[in-house]
Amino acid sequence: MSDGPLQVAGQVLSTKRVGAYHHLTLVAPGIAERTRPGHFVALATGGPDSGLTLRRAFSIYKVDTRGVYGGTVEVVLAVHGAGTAWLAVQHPHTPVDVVGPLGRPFSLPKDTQRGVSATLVGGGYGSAPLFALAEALRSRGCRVDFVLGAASADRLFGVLDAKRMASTVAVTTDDGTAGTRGRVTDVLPEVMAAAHSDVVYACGPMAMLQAVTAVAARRGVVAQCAVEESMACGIGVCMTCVLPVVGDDGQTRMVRSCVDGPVFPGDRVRWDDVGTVPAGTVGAPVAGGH
Amino acid sequence: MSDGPLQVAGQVLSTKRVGAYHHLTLVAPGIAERTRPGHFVALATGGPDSGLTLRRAFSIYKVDTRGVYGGTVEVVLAVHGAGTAWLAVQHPHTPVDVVGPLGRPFSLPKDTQRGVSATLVGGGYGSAPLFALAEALRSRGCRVDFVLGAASADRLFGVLDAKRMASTVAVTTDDGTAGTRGRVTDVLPEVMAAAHSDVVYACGPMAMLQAVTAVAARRGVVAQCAVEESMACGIGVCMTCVLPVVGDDGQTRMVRSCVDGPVFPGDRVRWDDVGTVPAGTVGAPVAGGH
Amino acid sequence: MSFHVRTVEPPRVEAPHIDLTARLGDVVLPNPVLTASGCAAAGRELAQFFDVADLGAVVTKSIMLAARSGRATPRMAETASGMLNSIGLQGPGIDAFLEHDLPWLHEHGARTVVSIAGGSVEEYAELARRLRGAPGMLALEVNISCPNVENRGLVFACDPDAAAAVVGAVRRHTAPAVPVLAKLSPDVTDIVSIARACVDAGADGLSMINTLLGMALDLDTMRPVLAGVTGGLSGRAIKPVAVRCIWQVHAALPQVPILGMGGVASGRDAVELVLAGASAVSVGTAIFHDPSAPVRVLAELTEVLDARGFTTLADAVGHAHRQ
Amino acid sequence: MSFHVRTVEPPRVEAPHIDLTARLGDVVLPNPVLTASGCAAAGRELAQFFDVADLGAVVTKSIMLAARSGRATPRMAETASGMLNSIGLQGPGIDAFLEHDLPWLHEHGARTVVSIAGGSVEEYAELARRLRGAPGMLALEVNISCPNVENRGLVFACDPDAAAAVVGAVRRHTAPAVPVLAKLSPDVTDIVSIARACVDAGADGLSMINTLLGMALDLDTMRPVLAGVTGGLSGRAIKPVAVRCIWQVHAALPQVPILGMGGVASGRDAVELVLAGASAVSVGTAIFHDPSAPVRVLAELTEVLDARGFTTLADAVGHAHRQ
Ligand SMILES: Cc1cc2nc3c(=O)[nH]c(=O)nc-3n(C[C@H](O)[C@H](O)[C@H](O)COP(=O)(O)OP(=O)(O)OC[C@H]3O[C@@H](n4cnc5c(N)ncnc54)[C@H](O)[C@@H]3O)c2cc1C
Ligand SMILES: Cc1cc2nc3c(=O)[nH]c(=O)nc-3n(C[C@H](O)[C@H](O)[C@H](O)COP(=O)(O)OP(=O)(O)OC[C@H]3O[C@@H](n4cnc5c(N)ncnc54)[C@H](O)[C@@H]3O)c2cc1C
Ligand SMILES: Cc1cc2nc3c(=O)[nH]c(=O)nc-3n(C[C@H](O)[C@H](O)[C@H](O)COP(=O)(O)O)c2cc1C
Ligand SMILES: Cc1cc2nc3c(=O)[nH]c(=O)nc-3n(C[C@H](O)[C@H](O)[C@H](O)COP(=O)(O)O)c2cc1C
Ligand code: FES
Ligand code: FES
Repeated sequence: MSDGPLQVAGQVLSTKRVGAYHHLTLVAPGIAERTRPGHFVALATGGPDSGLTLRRAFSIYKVDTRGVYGGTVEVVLAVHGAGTAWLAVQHPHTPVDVVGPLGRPFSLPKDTQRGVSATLVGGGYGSAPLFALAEALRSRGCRVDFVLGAASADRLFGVLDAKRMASTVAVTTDDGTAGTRGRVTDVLPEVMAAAHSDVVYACGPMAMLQAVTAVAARRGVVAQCAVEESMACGIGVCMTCVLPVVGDDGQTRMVRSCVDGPVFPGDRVRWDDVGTVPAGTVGAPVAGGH
Repeated sequence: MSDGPLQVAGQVLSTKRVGAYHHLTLVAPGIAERTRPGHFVALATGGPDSGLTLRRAFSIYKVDTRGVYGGTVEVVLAVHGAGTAWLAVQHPHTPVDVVGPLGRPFSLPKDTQRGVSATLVGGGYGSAPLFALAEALRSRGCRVDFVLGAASADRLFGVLDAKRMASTVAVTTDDGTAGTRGRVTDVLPEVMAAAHSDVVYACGPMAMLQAVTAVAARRGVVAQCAVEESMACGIGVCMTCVLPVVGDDGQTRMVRSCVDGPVFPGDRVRWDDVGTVPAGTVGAPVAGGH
Repeated sequence: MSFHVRTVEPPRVEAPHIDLTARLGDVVLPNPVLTASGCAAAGRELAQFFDVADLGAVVTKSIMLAARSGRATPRMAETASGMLNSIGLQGPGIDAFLEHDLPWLHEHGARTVVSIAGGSVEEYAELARRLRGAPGMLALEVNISCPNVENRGLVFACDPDAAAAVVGAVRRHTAPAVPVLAKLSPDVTDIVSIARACVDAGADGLSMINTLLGMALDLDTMRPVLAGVTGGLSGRAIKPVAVRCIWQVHAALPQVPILGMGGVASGRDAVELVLAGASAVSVGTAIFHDPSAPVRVLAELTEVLDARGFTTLADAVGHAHRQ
Repeated sequence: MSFHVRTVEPPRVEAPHIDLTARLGDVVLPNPVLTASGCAAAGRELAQFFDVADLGAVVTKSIMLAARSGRATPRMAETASGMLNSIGLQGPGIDAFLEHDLPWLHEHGARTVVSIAGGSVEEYAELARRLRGAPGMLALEVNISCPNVENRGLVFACDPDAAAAVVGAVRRHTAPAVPVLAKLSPDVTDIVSIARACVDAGADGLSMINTLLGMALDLDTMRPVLAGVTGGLSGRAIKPVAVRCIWQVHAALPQVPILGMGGVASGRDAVELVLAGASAVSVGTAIFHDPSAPVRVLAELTEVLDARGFTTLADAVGHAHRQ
C-alpha cells in the first residue's frame, strides 16, 4: 500500500485564471510525497448531489509537501464539459476528493547517464507535467530544451516557467499569436538538432504525440508520450481507457492507459489504430468467432 | 399573465443562521410586487449538473421591492434533505432560479371588518409567512395575537418580530427550553379567549394544523391553515401535492395544495384522511371498478 | 458587489433560417417541441410562463372516461437525476375535459394532442368515439401503459396482441385525418415487436418512451415511499434508455414517425432524440424543474441544429443512422 | 483561514453489536457488501485503497474461456447520475485467470465470487468445469446478459429457456457446495418469469440487476458515442429499477437469496436493496467515483441498520415486505 495512490478528502486552496486555463491548487496532504513527474490525479467533481459520477483526470503540475495548510497538489485545467466547468468556479474550502498519484510517470535517464539531452514537447495544457520533469532532469545534470505549442497565445501554458529552466524554449501557435506560426513538429527537428537530443518527452493531444513520435524516430530517438484517453475510474478497474500498444513480445494488446500509462514509449503505441481493435490484437474477435 | 407567478433567474444575496434555521435572501426582482401573505416560492436547487430535479417550496417570509440590488425575497429554511442542505451553504451570487409567488395566500378580513381579532399560530419555521400577514392585518386595523411553538428554543422563529407587531405573544416548546412547555394548542384556547379571536391563521406541521383547527372550531372560529404537502412542481401541473378537501358542494376531492392551497379553511380539510383517498371522494375507485 | 438578475424570458422561438416543421403522420406542426402527457396538465398553468401556442403542440394528461381521484399520497419520490411518480391518472373524465380543457387550449391557439387511457379495449374505443370531431384536437396519443382489467391487470403495452387490440380499436373510431400515436413502454424485452404490432394495427406513429417501472423505499417507515408501491421513473436518468428505444425502433421501422421523450431537459437532449429517429420531442419531468423548459428547449434545439448546418429539422431526423 | 483535510481512511468495518453475516445459498459471508462484476477487476487495484478481505466477497469481472480484447473505444459515456459502458468483456481468459487472478485473491484472504460469461451453453459449461475445485472460489455468478452466438445473438437473459439452459449446465458442472447465482437483466417484460426459470434450472440464488440497455449520441460526430453503439446503463440513475426488480422477485420467490446491485453508492442505498429483499449487495459504478466505496458502504450500512434497531442483517432482508 505504501507507495501506491492515496485517496484524500482534499479542499480547494485557490483557483486562478491563467490565459485560457484555470490553475487549481488543492490541499491534499500525502500525495506530494509520492508524486513523480508524469503522475496524474483523479478528482471527484460536482459536489454531494451531483449528477456527475466519474472522476476527472489531470496531470500534476506541481506539488508542495510543506504548504502552510498541508501538502498541496496543483493542476492546470481547461474547461471542457461539466466537471471541469465545476472545478473552475469553486471557492476556497470546497471539498474535493483526490485520488493520486496515479499512473506510470515519465522514465528518467538512469543516474549514470549524466549529460543526456532531453527535449520536452507540450501541447496546450499538456505542458503542465513537463516542468516538474524538467527540474528532475536538470537535477540529474541533463540538458533540457522546451517546445511549447498551442492553438493560440492564451492556450500556451508555462512559457515563463520553461524559460527559467531550459536551455532554449521554442514556441509555436496555430494562429501565430505567439512564437512561430505552426505546429510543434515544425520546429522540433531544428530544436532536436541544435540540442543533440537523446530523448523526447511529450504531452498533449494524441495527434501531436503521434507526430512527435514520428519526428523523434527520424532521429532515432524514442519519444516518451503521456496520452490522454477517456477515463472513468483512473485506477485500473473499469477498462474504459484502453488503447492498442505493442508489447515486448511484439503482440498488440488493449492496454489500460491509467495504470500501464499514461506515459508510453511512442514507438509502442499503434497511433493509427487508436479507437479500434486492430486485427491480430490479443483476444480480438476473429472471423467466425465471437 | 400579469398577476400570476414569474420565473426569475435570481441570485443569493445573503444567507444567515438563525437558531436552527437559515435565513436566505434572494435577489429576484418582480416577485415582491406580486406577493401577498401566504404565498410561497419554488426554488431550483443543486446548481447546473445537479442530480436534484424537483423544485423546493418555501413560504415567503419577507419581500422588498426596493432592495439595493433589485427586489428581494426572503425565506427561512430548515435543512431537511439534499436541496435544503445545498441552499443553506451557497455563497452570495450563486444563481438560484425562483418561481413565485405561488399558491393562494391567506384571505384577509374584508376592509369593512375593521376591528377583527386575529390569532396567528406558527409551528417551527411555519411562523415565517405570518409576519407579513400580521402587518397586513394590522394595517387593516385588526388586533393580532401570536402563538409560536416549536420543539425547542432554537426552532422558534421570529419571536422578536412577533413581539414588535402583536398585542400578545405566547411561546411554547416541547422541551420547555423557551416559553411554556407543551404544544401551541395547550395555550391557544386561553389566547383566543383573551383576544376574543374572530379568526385563526396557522402554518406549521400537519398535526398542528389539525389540532389548531379543532381548537378554533370549539370556539366557532375557522382556522385558515397553510399546509405543507410534498410537491414536485409547485405550479399545478404534476398532481403530486393533493389532499382530500371538502368542496362547497359537500363532495370530497383530491385537491392540489400548490394552486388551490397552500391555505385552506381548516374545516374543509379531511385531516384524518390525508395520505388516503377517502371512500366517496370524486373519482375514487369503487369496489369492482378500476 | 453587483447583482445582475433578470426575469426568465420565454426565449425567442423564431429562427427563420431553419425550417422546423415537424411531421407526425399527416399532421404538420410548426416546430417539434411538445409537452409530455401528465407533465403539463391541460396547458393552463404553463400559460402563466409562456404562450402555449408557441409549442409544436400540447399533449394533455391522459384522460379516462370517468373522473378519477388518482392514488393516495405520497405520489412521488425524487431519485438521482429523476423521479418516481404514481399519480394514478387523476383527472376529471372525458366529459369535463371536452367541456373545459380542450376548448381552453383551442381558444388559446394551442395545437392539442389528446392522450387517452383506459382499462379495457372498449374504454379506449369509447374515448376515441367521444373525441371524434373535437375541435382543436390534432392527434390522439394512446397511453397503453395501463393495466388491462379484463386480463389480470396485465399492462397493454407489455403484450403485442393487447397493444394491437387497443390501437386497432382507437384507429377505427378516429377520423382518418387524425393520427393515432401509440405510446410505448420501455419495460419490455423487445420494444421493436410491440412497435411493429401497433403499426400493423393502424398506429400512424409511436410515442416513446413512457416511464420505467421503479420503486423506492423509505428508510424511516421501512415501507415503499409511494402509496402505490411502484411508480414510473422519469427525468434525465432515463434518457439513455429513450435514445436506445428510439434508435432501435427507427432502425426497424424508418417510415414510422416517432414522438420522442424521456429525460429531455435541454436542446441538446432534444436533438439527440431527433438524431436517433424522433420526428418531434416531448418535454416532461424537466417542466417540474423549469416551467419554461419547453420553449427553452425549442430555442436551444434551433441553435444546436443551426450550429451543425441543418437547414430543416427533417434532415436531422434519424440522421445518426445515416452518418 | 484554516484547512482541515485528511486521508480517506478505510472506515472501520466492525460493529460488534450487529450480526452482519450474509447468506447466499449455502455460503456464509462475514458481511453483505461485495463488489459488482466488472467494477473491481480482480481485486488487485482496489487493494491499494482497502483490504479486500474486509469485504463480504469480491465478484470478479466476468471471465470467458479465451482471452478477449474487448471492444474498440470509446467504451464509456457519462450520463445523468450514471454511465454507459461497452467494454465487451475484455479479459485474459480462464487459464490466465486461474493462474494469476484467483490465487492472488485467495492469498490476500478475499472470498471470491467468480463471474463467468459465454457465447454458448457449452462455453458456460466448460468454464464451470475448469473452475471446479478452484481454491478460494466461494460461489459462481453466471452473467447471462451475453449474446447467444448460436441463436441470432439473442441475449440469454432475455429468454427463460435459454437462461435455464445456461444455468442448468453450469449447475451440473459445479461442485454442490458452490452456489450458482444467475445474474438477471432488467431489460425484460417479466423478470419474475426469468428468475423462476433460473431457479427451476438449479440456480441457488439470483444476482440482480445487470445494466439497462442504453445509448448516447455524440452531437459533434452525430454518431453513437460508444464504438459498440449501445451500452449498459449503470449507477445511481438505475437504483429505482433495481429496487423494483428485487422487490418483485423477492415477493414471488421469498426463499431464494438475492445478491442485489444497481446504483448502490451509500449505506442507505444498500439497506434499501436489503429491505426490498437482497441478502447481500454489490457495489459497482460507485467505485469509479470513490475507490473506497465498498468499505464505506459497509460502514454506513452498519450504522443505518443499527439506528433502526436491527441486531442481525438477516432480520432486515426483505423487511419492507413484512412491515
Ligand atoms: C492522464 C490524463 C491527464 C489529463 N490532464 C489534464 C490536464 O492537465 N488539464 C486538463 O485540462 N485536462 C486534462 N486531461 C483531460 C481531462 O481529464 C478532461 O478534460 C476532463 O476529464 C473532462 O471532464 P469534463 O467533465 O469537463 O468533460 P465531460 O465530457 O463531461 O467528461 C465526461 C467523462 O468523460 C471523461 N473525459 C472526457 N474527456 C476526457 C479526456 N480528454 N481525457 C480523459 N477523460 C475524459 C471524464 O473524465 C468524464 O468521466 C487529462 C486526461 C488524462 C487522461
Ligand atoms: C407551501 C410550502 C411551504 C414551505 N415552506 C417552508 C419554509 O418556509 N421553510 C422550510 O424550511 N421548509 C418549507 N417547506 C418544506 C420544504 O419545501 C421542504 O423541507 C423541502 O422541499 C425539502 O427539500 P430537501 O431537498 O431538503 O428534501 P428532500 O427530501 O430531498 O426533497 C425531495 C423532494 O420532496 C419534496 N419535499 C420533501 N419534503 C417536503 C415538504 N415537507 N414539503 C414539500 N415538499 C417536500 C421536495 O420539494 C423535493 O421535491 C414548505 C413546503 C411547502 C409545500
Ligand atoms: C408526474 C407524471 C405524470 C405522468 N402522467 C402520464 C400520463 O398521464 N400519461 C402518459 O402517457 N404518460 C404520463 N407520464 C409519462 C411522461 O409523459 C413521459 O413519457 C415520461 O415521463 C418520460 O419523459 P420525461 O423523462 O421527460 O418526463 C407522466 C410522467 C410524470 C413524471
Ligand atoms: C464498466 C462496467 C463493466 C461491467 N462488467 C460486467 C461484467 O463483466 N459482468 C457482469 O455481470 N456485469 C458487469 N457490469 C454490470 C455490473 O456488475 C452491475 O450489475 C451494474 O453496473 C449495476 O450496478 P451499479 O449501478 O452499482 O454499477 C459492468 C458494469 C460496468 C459499469
Ligand atoms: S480509467 Fe478505469 S481502467 Fe483506466
Ligand atoms: S406540486 Fe405539482 S401539482 Fe402541486
